[in-house]
Amino acid sequence: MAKVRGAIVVEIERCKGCEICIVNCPAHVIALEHKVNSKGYHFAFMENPDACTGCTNCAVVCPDAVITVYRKKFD
Amino acid sequence: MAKVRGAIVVEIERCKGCEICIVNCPAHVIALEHKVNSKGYHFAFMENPDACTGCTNCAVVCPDAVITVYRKKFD
Amino acid sequence: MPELKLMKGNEAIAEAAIRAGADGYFGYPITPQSEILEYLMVEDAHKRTGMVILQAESELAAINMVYGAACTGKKIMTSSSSPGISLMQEGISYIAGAELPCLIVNVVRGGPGLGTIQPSQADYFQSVKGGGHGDYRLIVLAPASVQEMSDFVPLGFDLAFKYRIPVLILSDGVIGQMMEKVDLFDQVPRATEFDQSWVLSGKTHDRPKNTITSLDLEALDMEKHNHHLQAKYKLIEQNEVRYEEILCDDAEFIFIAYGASARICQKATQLARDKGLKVGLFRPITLFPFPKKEIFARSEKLKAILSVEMSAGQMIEDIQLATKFRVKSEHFGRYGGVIHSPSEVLEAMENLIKSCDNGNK
Amino acid sequence: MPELKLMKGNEAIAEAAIRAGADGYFGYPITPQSEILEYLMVEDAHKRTGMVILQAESELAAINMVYGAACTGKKIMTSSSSPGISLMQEGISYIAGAELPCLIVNVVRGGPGLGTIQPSQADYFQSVKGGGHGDYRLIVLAPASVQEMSDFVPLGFDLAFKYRIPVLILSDGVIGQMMEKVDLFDQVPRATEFDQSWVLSGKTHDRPKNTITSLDLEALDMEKHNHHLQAKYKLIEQNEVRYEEILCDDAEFIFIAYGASARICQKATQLARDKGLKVGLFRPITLFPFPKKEIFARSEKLKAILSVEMSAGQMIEDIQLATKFRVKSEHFGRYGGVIHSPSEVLEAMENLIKSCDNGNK
Amino acid sequence: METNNIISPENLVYKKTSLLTDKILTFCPGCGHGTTHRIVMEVVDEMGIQSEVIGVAPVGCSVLAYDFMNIDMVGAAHGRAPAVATGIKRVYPEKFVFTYQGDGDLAAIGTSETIHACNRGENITIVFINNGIYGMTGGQMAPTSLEGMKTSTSPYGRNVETMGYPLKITDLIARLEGVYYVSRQAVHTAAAVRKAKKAIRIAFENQKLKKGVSFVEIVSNCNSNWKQSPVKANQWMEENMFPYYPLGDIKVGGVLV
Amino acid sequence: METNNIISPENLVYKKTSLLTDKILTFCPGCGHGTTHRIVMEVVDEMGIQSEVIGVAPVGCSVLAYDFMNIDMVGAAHGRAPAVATGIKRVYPEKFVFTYQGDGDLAAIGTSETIHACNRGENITIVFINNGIYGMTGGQMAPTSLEGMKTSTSPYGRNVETMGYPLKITDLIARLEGVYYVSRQAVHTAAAVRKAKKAIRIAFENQKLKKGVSFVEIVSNCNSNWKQSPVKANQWMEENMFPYYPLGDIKVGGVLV
Amino acid sequence: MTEEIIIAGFGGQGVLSMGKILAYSGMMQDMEVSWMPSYGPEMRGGTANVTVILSTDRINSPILNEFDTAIILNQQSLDKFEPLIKPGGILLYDNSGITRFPGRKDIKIYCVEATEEASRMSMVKTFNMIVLGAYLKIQPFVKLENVLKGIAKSLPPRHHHTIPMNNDAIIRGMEIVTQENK
Amino acid sequence: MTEEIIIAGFGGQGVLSMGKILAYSGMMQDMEVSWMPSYGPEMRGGTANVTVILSTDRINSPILNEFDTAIILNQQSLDKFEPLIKPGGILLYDNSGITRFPGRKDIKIYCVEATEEASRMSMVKTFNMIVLGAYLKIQPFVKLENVLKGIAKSLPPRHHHTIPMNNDAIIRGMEIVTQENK
Ligand SMILES: Cc1ncc(C[n+]2csc(CCOP(=O)(O)OP(=O)(O)O)c2C)c(N)n1
Ligand SMILES: Cc1ncc(C[n+]2csc(CCOP(=O)(O)OP(=O)(O)O)c2C)c(N)n1
Ligand code: SF4
Ligand code: SF4
Ligand code: SF4
Ligand code: SF4
Ligand code: SF4
Ligand code: SF4
Ligand SMILES: [Mg+2]
Ligand SMILES: [Mg+2]
Repeated sequence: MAKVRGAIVVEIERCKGCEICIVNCPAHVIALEHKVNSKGYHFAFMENPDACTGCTNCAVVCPDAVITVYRKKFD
Repeated sequence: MAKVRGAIVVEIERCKGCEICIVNCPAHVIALEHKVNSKGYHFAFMENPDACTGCTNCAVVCPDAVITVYRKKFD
Repeated sequence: MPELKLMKGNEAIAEAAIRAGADGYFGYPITPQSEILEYLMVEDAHKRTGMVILQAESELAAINMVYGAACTGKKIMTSSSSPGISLMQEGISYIAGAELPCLIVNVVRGGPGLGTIQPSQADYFQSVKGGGHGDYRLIVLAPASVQEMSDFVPLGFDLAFKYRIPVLILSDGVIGQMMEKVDLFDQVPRATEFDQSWVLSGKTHDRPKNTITSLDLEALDMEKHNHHLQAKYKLIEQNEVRYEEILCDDAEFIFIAYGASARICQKATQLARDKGLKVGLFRPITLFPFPKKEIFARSEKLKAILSVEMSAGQMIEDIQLATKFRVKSEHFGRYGGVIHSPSEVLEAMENLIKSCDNGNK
Repeated sequence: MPELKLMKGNEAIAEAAIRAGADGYFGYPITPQSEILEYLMVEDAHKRTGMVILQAESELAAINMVYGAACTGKKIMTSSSSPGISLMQEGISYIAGAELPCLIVNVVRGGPGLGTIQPSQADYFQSVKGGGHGDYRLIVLAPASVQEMSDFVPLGFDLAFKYRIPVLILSDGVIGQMMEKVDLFDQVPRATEFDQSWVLSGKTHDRPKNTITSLDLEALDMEKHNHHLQAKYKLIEQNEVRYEEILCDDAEFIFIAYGASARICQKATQLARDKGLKVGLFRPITLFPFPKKEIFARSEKLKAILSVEMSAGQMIEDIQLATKFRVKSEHFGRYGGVIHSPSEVLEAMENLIKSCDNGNK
Repeated sequence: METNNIISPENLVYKKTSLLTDKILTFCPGCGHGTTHRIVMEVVDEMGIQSEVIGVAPVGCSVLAYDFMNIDMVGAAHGRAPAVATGIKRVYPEKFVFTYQGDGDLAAIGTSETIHACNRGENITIVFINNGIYGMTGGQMAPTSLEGMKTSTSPYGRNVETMGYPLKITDLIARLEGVYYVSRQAVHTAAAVRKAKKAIRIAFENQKLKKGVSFVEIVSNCNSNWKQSPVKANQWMEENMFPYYPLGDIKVGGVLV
Repeated sequence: METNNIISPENLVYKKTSLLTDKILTFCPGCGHGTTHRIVMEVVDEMGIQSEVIGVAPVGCSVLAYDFMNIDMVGAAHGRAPAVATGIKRVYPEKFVFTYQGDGDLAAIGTSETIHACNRGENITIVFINNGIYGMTGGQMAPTSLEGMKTSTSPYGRNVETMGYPLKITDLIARLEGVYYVSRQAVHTAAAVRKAKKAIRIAFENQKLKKGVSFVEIVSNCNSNWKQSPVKANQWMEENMFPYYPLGDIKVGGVLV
Repeated sequence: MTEEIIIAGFGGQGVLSMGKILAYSGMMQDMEVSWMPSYGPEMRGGTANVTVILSTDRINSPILNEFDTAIILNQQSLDKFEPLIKPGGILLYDNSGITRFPGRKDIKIYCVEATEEASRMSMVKTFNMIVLGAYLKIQPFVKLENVLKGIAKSLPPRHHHTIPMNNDAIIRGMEIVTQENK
Repeated sequence: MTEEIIIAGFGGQGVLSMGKILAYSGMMQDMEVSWMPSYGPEMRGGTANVTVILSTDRINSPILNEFDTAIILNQQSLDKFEPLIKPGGILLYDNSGITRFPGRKDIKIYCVEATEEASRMSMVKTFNMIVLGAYLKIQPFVKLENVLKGIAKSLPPRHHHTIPMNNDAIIRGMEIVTQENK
């Protein structure tokens, strides 16, 4: 069976740390960084990258259009 | 059986000759005068006074509050 | 081939709008100018030229429809009378701030409040000083004949587009309701293609998006925008002053009057001349820009000025600012819907002349 | 027992309204004055005094609620900022025409249009010349401190009822948003019984019905009403002029400024005096009636006047009408939401002084 | 003659209420405004509340209502009567407050004030004269003008594609929670007048009970601008207006019927 | 690492549409305005109509929409967007015109313009963000604020007796004949966003078909003024807003569902 | 030549359209013309008047306070406008409903029993044309043919069939007008 | 005595309330005070500043263009306000996020590592009180007891339990402030 793996890229400087992506990720991939960006926001990152399926939920729901999603099939 | 007879008084100077009372009189009592009042309106009068039952329809429907109605029972 | 017609001022405005190739009219009925909308509907302007006519649900809606339609760079107009124009003040301030061209017609009636539907000129301050908030100006044209009701429509559009500014035709119940002969200009085709760079027409690949707004959250940017507006108003004051003089050359006393009052003063001038009085008439055609310099230049040669308006005295302030009080100036006018007669106006002038003869100038 | 509080100007107005025994407030949120409505709600003014507070659906609704409530002879007010006040122009003209007392607060922001939310004084013309249609005036009070934001509420109501006229408190974003100490006056009981003969309270057998309207279909009657209004405005011009002078006695140059600009000019005056310049400050407190005579009386002794407003120059016209150009007068001001600093203002004055020293007065 | 015999104070069965002044109404012959003015005043008279009523006149043909109604009254700006009534009622909650408005006034320029006063459930009565036209200004199209109706601003008939649909504002209002009673009536026949008066009575009684908005629409003629005789106009109204604006109660006791 | 392996152009499945500019949105963290801006632009992008779209921004937190949406746009006065859109659409009937409005803008000050543009059946799209509050001005009560809701002008909770009822403006609008499509959606979950986007797509497609008004309400949070974290705010919204403003289609193809 | 006319009567008597026809007729003869109505809300029963000026020169004020000719159709208007006729001017009035008759000695006074004549001819609608005919008889500034052209101009095409009727009424008016003070 | 202060930083850093507390404190000591904020739409992430004046005399302009003291909490504000400090005046700044440091020689420059200290104390919310403490150390115009009264005045009663915490933060700020150019 083909396995699907995903990955996201967060545009750190635009992220406002709202956590909406976090609660919307079915695979619990995302968390907020302890560091802050130049605007003072903790920003999202893949805490658990291996779980990402590239479902795009996080990106679709992100209010600041911060997330780019990639997906690849591995046979 | 007691007979009910009515009569109306039209305030001539206020009447605008709209004929609304005429079409609302069930007894066909009212008509417009050939003469006009000082405003130039033909005004309503009892053309057929004996038919009046004093039902007040004409007064109730008169847009200019022109008609006073009297009614009397005759035994 | 000139077409001569007998028309009401209101009808002339409407017909001129069609002929000037106006693209849209949005308005709400109010006496004494409802004929403008009615004429456009009866004439089926849309069929004649494609001009869009819409009866709005209110003046507030109408002026904001104008704001929207004017964003596309098309020729858009509205009309109303005093209370309706008051309701448009926010919108007018927006249009001025966003620098949109459009034509607004006010056929003034007596105020304040619901007032009366009879003619008046008491919306002068509102028109020339800005009845809405902020530092802005409109170009204000004051027609004094049905002919000018027609002519000032294309003129108004020209000025509106030249300066990207709302132009107000400040008329009154006399000029709006009276019929005179009008020499109608030929139909100008609607310019349905617009290449102005600033208009909203859909962002194409070859240009950046266009934005129309009167907002700037940054005060310094807003100030810059205001400087730009003020510079534009200066330019307009330099270039666009219009006025008419009647028998002013040798006059020692002049009426200054616009619109219907100017017509009445013209008769009074004639009556005065018949009596041998050296009276003339100066008629501002643009109220903003006000012919300040022109009046100032004449003031030294005059013994007195009588400002005649159907108001409690509004233009008189601009006259005094123009003359710098170098010559006596007074106001005469009936108001609240009453129209002064030629003989009343003449009498007021004769009294002024007497007071000058008796005392110092 | 005076109660000293640190408050925003907006809060002071609201608290003063409660204490002045106001009966009703109707308003719609807009920066920079939303604190007025918010304060009244948080304070639960209704519980404290029975004062009615209602957030209207718009400024248009608010001013017409004021119109209705004011018909009952009670103390009614509203507040807004520039665009909202523009929307009220029709209603204000009605209230003025119907001669109803009420209090309107404008905490001015930068315009035109949506502009900016920063402080401005560019609604001067609208306030004093009548932004609405017709010949009418408001009494216009210009507070220059949080204390005056409080004090002018009862004063405004007094004047409004004395003359049956709408009173406008013309403030700005500086005075509305800044905090200062306020000495709060004691609670005045609401006068829930009204015996004014003109109010709507229900027609009883012992008096004819009362009618409140601004309409008269007969132009001659409307003119009579207008004469009555003009006579009232004259009376107000005679009796109600208010102003403050600072270091004017020996001054050769004065600032004329109101509201926030007056505060800034006060600092500039002090800086000028520190430099040995004979500068003073004349602060009109009533903008209508404008202290014309007072300024005229001083103008002969002065070398020049600098009018300072956060606008492109509006009050300067009233100053020139007052001085009759007997003394040089100029305008300085930042605008569109920018606040001039004391040193900018001082510099403008120094330039003016220089230009006078170089040339003729 | 018997007639003279009958015309005598003790036989009086109907006369004009004293709550109408003696001024001659300025309406055109046969206009329903006059009838409606009268029945509103009859209700006030019969309830004995003259001294507690404050009325709000609109801008429209009924702009002079205060000249005819013998009560304390104010003339509102065009469309703003519900806001004006709100202002009065809020500071004078014990008084009876009503507005009297035309369809241009209430359903065009005053839409927002109408909807919001109704939504707030202001404890007032609204009498709404729907004659499908702007009477006072000479017969322009109103929001309520019927499809195809000829008016001075729809001289070739109202084209719903470009001019919008006849607006059933009353039905919208009935759906607002603040509204307790809504009824649509007419005054062109004696029976209709009696019903309409009952509706107006209910509307005022509700106010005493602090029920919120009571709203009575009167479908009426504007014979002058419809360019018909009064009697013909009423017929036209029955045939054309009533099918689109059917008479009857729409909301009673806070419940849609 | 596999991740770097995946992040490569050929594997791209989602990225910000180029119809959003690169300016950082000025909304608070977690605000639904941003999401809605994006999906509107995605629809325009996917339909390939950028060069035919003219947008109307309101006064409210979305006042700067024109800074973020990479299309021709105008900022309307508070509440007047439907009139502005009418003006544009009437003179440019072939363009796609939409308004984007908050609840204060659309349902308070702009009620009249909203109702009448809808009643006229203007062939436009209205996107309506209902966050139950005036976001931009600091959290005052809106017509849509829930009963008991605390705002800066209802600090002790909205009292429907004095402040009126939460206004379901969308349901009123759905009853107007000029209105063809009405849907209420949300953007707080990925599933909701996908649905909302579909609704917006339909709303724009209808315009191509000249169907009249298409109206999409987005029930959204204003976490800042609700004084909750974004995630909490969305929960509160589900629990409190949705029961009163239930999601789903309200009118489809001109027929109420 | 300048003729300054006031026409005044009840609303609905055709005052404004009589003025309009006069103005049109003048225009047909290349005169300068102006027509200035009193206007009011559409309520019946009020008075209406219109000022018409016909002139070979440019017209200045459309608003006048004295007139060469007054055409008067009811009592109120008679009371108001009789004093405003220039000495030597003309007053033409319909005597129906008039109780206080004109009395000035320094003007020429004409009467036309147009109301009666119209009902005699059973052509109530042409009442104003009878009056117009009377005026044309007294002051023949405009030619009848131009008046008929003026009528055609001021009537919508669907009413053009009434032109002959109007023509008759005008002629009748010319016939029945009488001068009262010679 | 007159002290003219600007406090500037990001929105949300407590700039306005710090100013408010200072103003209240001054009032407690019978000083004249004024507090003038920059105000903006409720959008996060912008800058905020407030001008506070404490004086024994009547205050004229609440708007100033130079200051005795500037309390600066981010880079943008530092860039903007450093030049506006009067010669001999005071600059107090928090160094977190600062990359271009102050360089004037004619003023006294103090630094307080408040951001760091606040997160060290795990009391992010009292960040601004640490800064305030630093200021009070340098310019002891108002007494600590009055500041605490000021805090009580400016906090709603339900937050009064935080007063001790604020007190601690102020004291900490007094301890950690250092002068950079002596
Ligand atoms: C702000 C404003 N706009 C327009 C008008 C003009 N106006 C007066 S009444 C009216 C319409 C009246 O129609 P309606 O409300 O239906 O009343 P009706 O006369 O038919 O009874 C209009 C448009 C006005 N007085 N004020
Ligand atoms: C005429 C006018 N009145 C008031 C305002 C102030 N104002 C700006 S936005 C707004 C309300 C915004 O609320 P909403 O429409 O719900 O948008 P949100 O910010 O919640 O998205 C108000 C009252 C204004 N700009 N103009
Ligand atoms: S939803 Fe977007 S802005 Fe919010 S935390 Fe996630 S990536 Fe950042
Ligand atoms: S793409 Fe799906 S699985 Fe991957 S982080 Fe986003 S929501 Fe989670
Ligand atoms: S209804 Fe009244 S006004 Fe009409 S004709 Fe009869 S009495 Fe006269
Ligand atoms: S009272 Fe009845 S019967 Fe008598 S006239 Fe009137 S309607 Fe006819
Ligand atoms: S115009 Fe119409 S509504 Fe007005 S009074 Fe005449 S008939 Fe009635
Ligand atoms: S204030 Fe509310 S609506 Fe506005 S951006 Fe912030 S969260 Fe969004
Ligand atoms: Mg109507
Ligand atoms: Mg909102």
